[in-house]
Amino acid sequence: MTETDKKIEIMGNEKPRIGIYVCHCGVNIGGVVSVPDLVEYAKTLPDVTVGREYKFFCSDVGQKMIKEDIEAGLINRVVVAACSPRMHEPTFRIACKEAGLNQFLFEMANIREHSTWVHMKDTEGAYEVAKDHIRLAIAKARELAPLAVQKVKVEPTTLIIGAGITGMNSALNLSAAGYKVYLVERSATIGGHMAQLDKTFPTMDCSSCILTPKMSEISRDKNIELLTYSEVEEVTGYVGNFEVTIKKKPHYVDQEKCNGCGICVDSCPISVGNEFELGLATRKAIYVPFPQAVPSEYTIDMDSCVVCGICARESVCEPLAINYDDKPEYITVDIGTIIVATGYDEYDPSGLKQYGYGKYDNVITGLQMERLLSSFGPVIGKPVKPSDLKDPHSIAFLQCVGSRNFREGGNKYCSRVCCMYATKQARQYKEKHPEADIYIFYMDIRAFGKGYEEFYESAARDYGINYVRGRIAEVRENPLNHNIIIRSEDTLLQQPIEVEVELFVLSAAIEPRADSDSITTLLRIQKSADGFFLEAHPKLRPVDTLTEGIFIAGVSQGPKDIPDSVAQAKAAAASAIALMAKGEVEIEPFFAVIHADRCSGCGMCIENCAYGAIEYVDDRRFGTIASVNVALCKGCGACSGNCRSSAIDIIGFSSEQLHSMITKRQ
Amino acid sequence: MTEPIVETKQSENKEWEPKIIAFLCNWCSYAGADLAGVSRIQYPPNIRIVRVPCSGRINAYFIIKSLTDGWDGVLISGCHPGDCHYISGNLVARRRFAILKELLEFFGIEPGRVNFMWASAAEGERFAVLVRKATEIVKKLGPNTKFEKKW
Amino acid sequence: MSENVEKYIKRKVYKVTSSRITQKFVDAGLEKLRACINCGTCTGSCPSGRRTAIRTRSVLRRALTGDETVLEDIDIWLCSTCYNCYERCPRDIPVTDMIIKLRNIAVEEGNILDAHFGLANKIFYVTGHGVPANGEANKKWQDLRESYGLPPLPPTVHMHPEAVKECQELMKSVGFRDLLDKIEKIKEKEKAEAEKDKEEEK
Amino acid sequence: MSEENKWKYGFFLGCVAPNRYPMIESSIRAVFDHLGAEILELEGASCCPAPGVFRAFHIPTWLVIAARNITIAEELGVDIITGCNGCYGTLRDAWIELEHEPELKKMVNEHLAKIGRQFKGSIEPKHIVQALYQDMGLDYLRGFVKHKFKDLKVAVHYGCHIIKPSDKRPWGGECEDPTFLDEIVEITGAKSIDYVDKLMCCGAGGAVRTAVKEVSADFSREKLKNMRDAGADIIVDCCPFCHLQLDLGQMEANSIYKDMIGEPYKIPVVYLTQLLGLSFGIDPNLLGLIKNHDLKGVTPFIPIESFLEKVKSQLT
Repeated sequence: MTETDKKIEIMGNEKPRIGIYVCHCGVNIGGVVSVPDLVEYAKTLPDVTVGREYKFFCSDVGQKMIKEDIEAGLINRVVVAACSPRMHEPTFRIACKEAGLNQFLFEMANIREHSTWVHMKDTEGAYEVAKDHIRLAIAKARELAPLAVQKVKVEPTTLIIGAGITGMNSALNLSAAGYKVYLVERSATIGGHMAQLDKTFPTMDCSSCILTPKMSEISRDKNIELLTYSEVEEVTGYVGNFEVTIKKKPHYVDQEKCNGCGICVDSCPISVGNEFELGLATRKAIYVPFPQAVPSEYTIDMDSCVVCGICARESVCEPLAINYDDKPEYITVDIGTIIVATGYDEYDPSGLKQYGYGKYDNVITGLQMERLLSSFGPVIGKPVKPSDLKDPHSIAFLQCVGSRNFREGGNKYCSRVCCMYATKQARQYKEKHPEADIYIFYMDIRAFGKGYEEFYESAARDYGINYVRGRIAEVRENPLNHNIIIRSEDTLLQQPIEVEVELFVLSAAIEPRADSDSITTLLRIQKSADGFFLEAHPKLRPVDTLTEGIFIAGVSQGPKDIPDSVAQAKAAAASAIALMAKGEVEIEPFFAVIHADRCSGCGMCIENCAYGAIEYVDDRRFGTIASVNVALCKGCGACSGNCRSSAIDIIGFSSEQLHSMITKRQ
Repeated sequence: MTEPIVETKQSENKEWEPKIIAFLCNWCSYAGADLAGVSRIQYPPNIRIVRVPCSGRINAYFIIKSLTDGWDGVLISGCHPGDCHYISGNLVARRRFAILKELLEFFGIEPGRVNFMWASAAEGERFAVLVRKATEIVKKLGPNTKFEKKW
Repeated sequence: MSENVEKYIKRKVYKVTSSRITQKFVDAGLEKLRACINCGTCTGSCPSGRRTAIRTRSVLRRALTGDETVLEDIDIWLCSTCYNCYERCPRDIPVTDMIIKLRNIAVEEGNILDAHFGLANKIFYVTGHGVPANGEANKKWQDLRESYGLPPLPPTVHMHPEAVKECQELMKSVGFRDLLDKIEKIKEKEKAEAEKDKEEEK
Repeated sequence: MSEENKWKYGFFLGCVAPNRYPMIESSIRAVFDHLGAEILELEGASCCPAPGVFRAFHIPTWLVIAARNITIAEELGVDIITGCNGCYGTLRDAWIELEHEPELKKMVNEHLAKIGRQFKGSIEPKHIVQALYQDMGLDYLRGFVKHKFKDLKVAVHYGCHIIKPSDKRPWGGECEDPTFLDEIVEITGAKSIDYVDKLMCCGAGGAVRTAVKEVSADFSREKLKNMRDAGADIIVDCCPFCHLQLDLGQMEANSIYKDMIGEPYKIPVVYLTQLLGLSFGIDPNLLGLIKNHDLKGVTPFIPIESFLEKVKSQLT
């Protein structure tokens, strides 16, 4: 028996002496219910030997009060009635541990989130709830048992899903710290949306100039295993020890043989809409997404390919690299940490029929405008009206299309980048066409970033861009010239106005990926109400998820601009490194245990276990019974819930503990 | 050791308020209840929350025991189907409660005293709505006296 | 006072007078109005505002800030209830319903046009139709009906005097009769005052 | 008829159709009869009451009287059809509000109890267009088309309350670009032309016409201009009040806005079932298309003879 085990055994046999600490949490709790009364009440409960109140128990001083009681031998169980355990359980566990008490002899009563905050106007009700939550926590505390922490190794390898500017930055940081990275990207190139942008606000540096060097850096990096045209198929395991299966989709082109001559593209008879150009140009069924793509690999899009066989001819493909029978390939890798950086989709404004997108030629989205402005875009950086391919003499931008819209089909949130990108696009066009009339219809201009307000001010002052405060009501097309006639209110004039422009740009919202559910299901992470991935804490754990070892970064967590995305990318990399640098991580020893004497060997638990953690063993005394493989068990309790003979228990949420909470009521 | 009898009956001139025990899974519904708190969404003070790892942890015994021990209602809430942190614990729970429902009715427990629901970590508002609904139902059913000892 | 003082000094400072209307909105369950971000989608969508002085957003803004003069404003009667604003409001505010509610509040205070009052009091209350065809004055419409093979009067309240009674019973029960009587008194008083002013002027 | 009793409706007449434009009433009766739908009378029904007028005066009165009208159909156990957008707006909005708000329903039934009625919500108020398009369907209607119009350019006028508020209408939330009325019109061979601000209001509703006729006339003036610019032969609508505004209002616009208009407007205004009926081969007399010229000062004010002349050759 080790020293720790001995200690644990002693602690477990002691009669409970419970200390109850009721936190005021400033006025969050104390302002709604009487904390002294709660303490007095708690002290009447059996085995409670100490009861105290304090403004903030999470503070150093507060923790010290608890530690002193432990060290003085007054208590051997700690119950803190305060906020959610999801907030401060780790804090107090560490405090217990530092004072020499087993950290699992601690319990929390959530009287803030679950009482004073949700019953603010019903102080009596809040008090009753708080009382009961304290009583329940004390009941559970009485049944707590000391446990030995489990330590597991952490594989020094990170999986990054998505290779846009966020995923790329995380990858480079991790690699620089010496960790192996699997960078998985589902499209045929890395770079993400940033590769589609022309210039970036507010510095006006060319997007490609700052992005493409990073892209080639990624492709050269020995620590980064770049898997483009690949998707994560399956993730099992837990923090430090994930097992990840990645599907490499077939290119139908043997990359080993291909010499990148491009003759196949010229010879391909099939033209389809080019996704990278957002339908403003076409591509062939065999293609490279765009000239600077990394890796520069040819791919056949089998949804459009008619397998005519032309590209496979030796006269076209001299090295005979075309392989129509190419099959997907699956690889399985051991992963310690995961970073999700899957980015966003642009909102499709065709549902807002009053704006004519999809109906009138000269109505486009912000991202399409970006391609028109791009020097390597379909019109080489000289935006034209789609109706006649001539320079527009007037352009109107409409902000908040699909953002700040509380109607069905709209997004309630602000997309955070549109004010600036519209201003940027307007300035770019004005630079080339100083005579053009540019209008930006807005509700509020949100120029919150570094240098943004200055950028906006200059757009109005130096460039003469007309900012009109009003949300456009409707537009119609002038049938003679395909101009767009806009109806709006100038809310500052309090007048309805009509403006005719030649090009109408909808600053479309940023939306969660349409298929982001596949990620939440794959990784068991959550989404917030806006559909973006949910962070563990909005302020203090912005890149963590509720699942340990999995981090989120960039726009997949919520709309943000490039600087913020990169900041999160680096934060997520740092968080992953923090886990991996230690080489091991402590996990809660909350597993299923089987009481061999009660097990009837029915096998129900084996069927219910999603992890295959239970198997039959032959017991010398009890015959064929179930047995738990602790390495695989996650402690969910699905087995225990179905056990007819109550032979399975879950450490940490034991039947005794739950039972004590239920029955302490008359 | 004798437990003190906790006073839960309200004074006579006040409307009777049911007490409902709520088993919330740690990953979705408990977080959803936290979000309701953080968002200051108000709901009636009738539930007492017990955190469990997964709705799959809750077996028939806990539910029946809660009722025989005088809770007026039981509420179990887990992740939405497909969102379970433990892959399928919530589905195991769903199957289990579908069967249990009939058993409870056989026992004479009114349907509605035991509520099974989903609420995700992002659904603070939904959580509050469901609690309001469950409270209303149990309030209508009146105090749970089926298991009171009459001798 | 010099002419220029009259002409140029506009000392009017806008005063938020009361929250009476706002409270009535809230009482009617229309507190969504508080979420208005003044984007102007309603005004821009309004076909009436393109030819009249109604500015939907301003009307609601005035109601929200408690400017009771909005109740006397003819503008609120120039909305044709086309529901464009209702459909497009990004804050999901039922704008048209708000205007209707505002009109209700105005009517309660006696702010109703004579033509509207007459329509309610002399036609709808009496006949049960908003556009009736009964009586000698409407003979040509009865003839027109007959010319298409229809009976001279439709099988509505026009053919059922007891149905007219039912409607009147309901209007009494729901307080419409009292409202009409109240307005009639207000209107009479206003008329008397106007005549008095005229006399005095003479 | 084999289709008899397939559809049974209570016909809510309203005010303007029976009392000013009886040709609308008779054409609806003729067409629905021709299509095999049974029409029951809602005896003793009153004004719906008009949504822009009486609802704007006193919402509870509007709700209670509307509920009374619905109870008449409930007693017969049939869905309501109405040919009027205003009546449709009132009956449908009231029906939905009462269905969704138990407190309102309780209030309304307390009043109705005094005249021995009760609102149950057991039947649905429908527009005749809804009955034609959703209950019967275009394919069914096509089967009745006998004459196809050639070179007939129709400016379709939806009106407002048949599509809005869209959350209380049966068109799947569509209110910016509906097509159902155009589709019905086009089964007759007529061409529904696109014109500027097609969905714009006629200007009559919301008590505006009663308040300031000149404002309503200016709405109509704008609509008529857009229709004429697009080359419309006739206007087809599905609401008697819009019909009145586009017919009588056309005369008013011609006189009030003479200077702006130039050549006076004289676009015939045809109600949907009049057009359908003609195409189905129903006697124009039954459709109220043949005017008795002995009657003076009656509707329609804009002669429709040019329309009849145009299609005459196609009706044989």
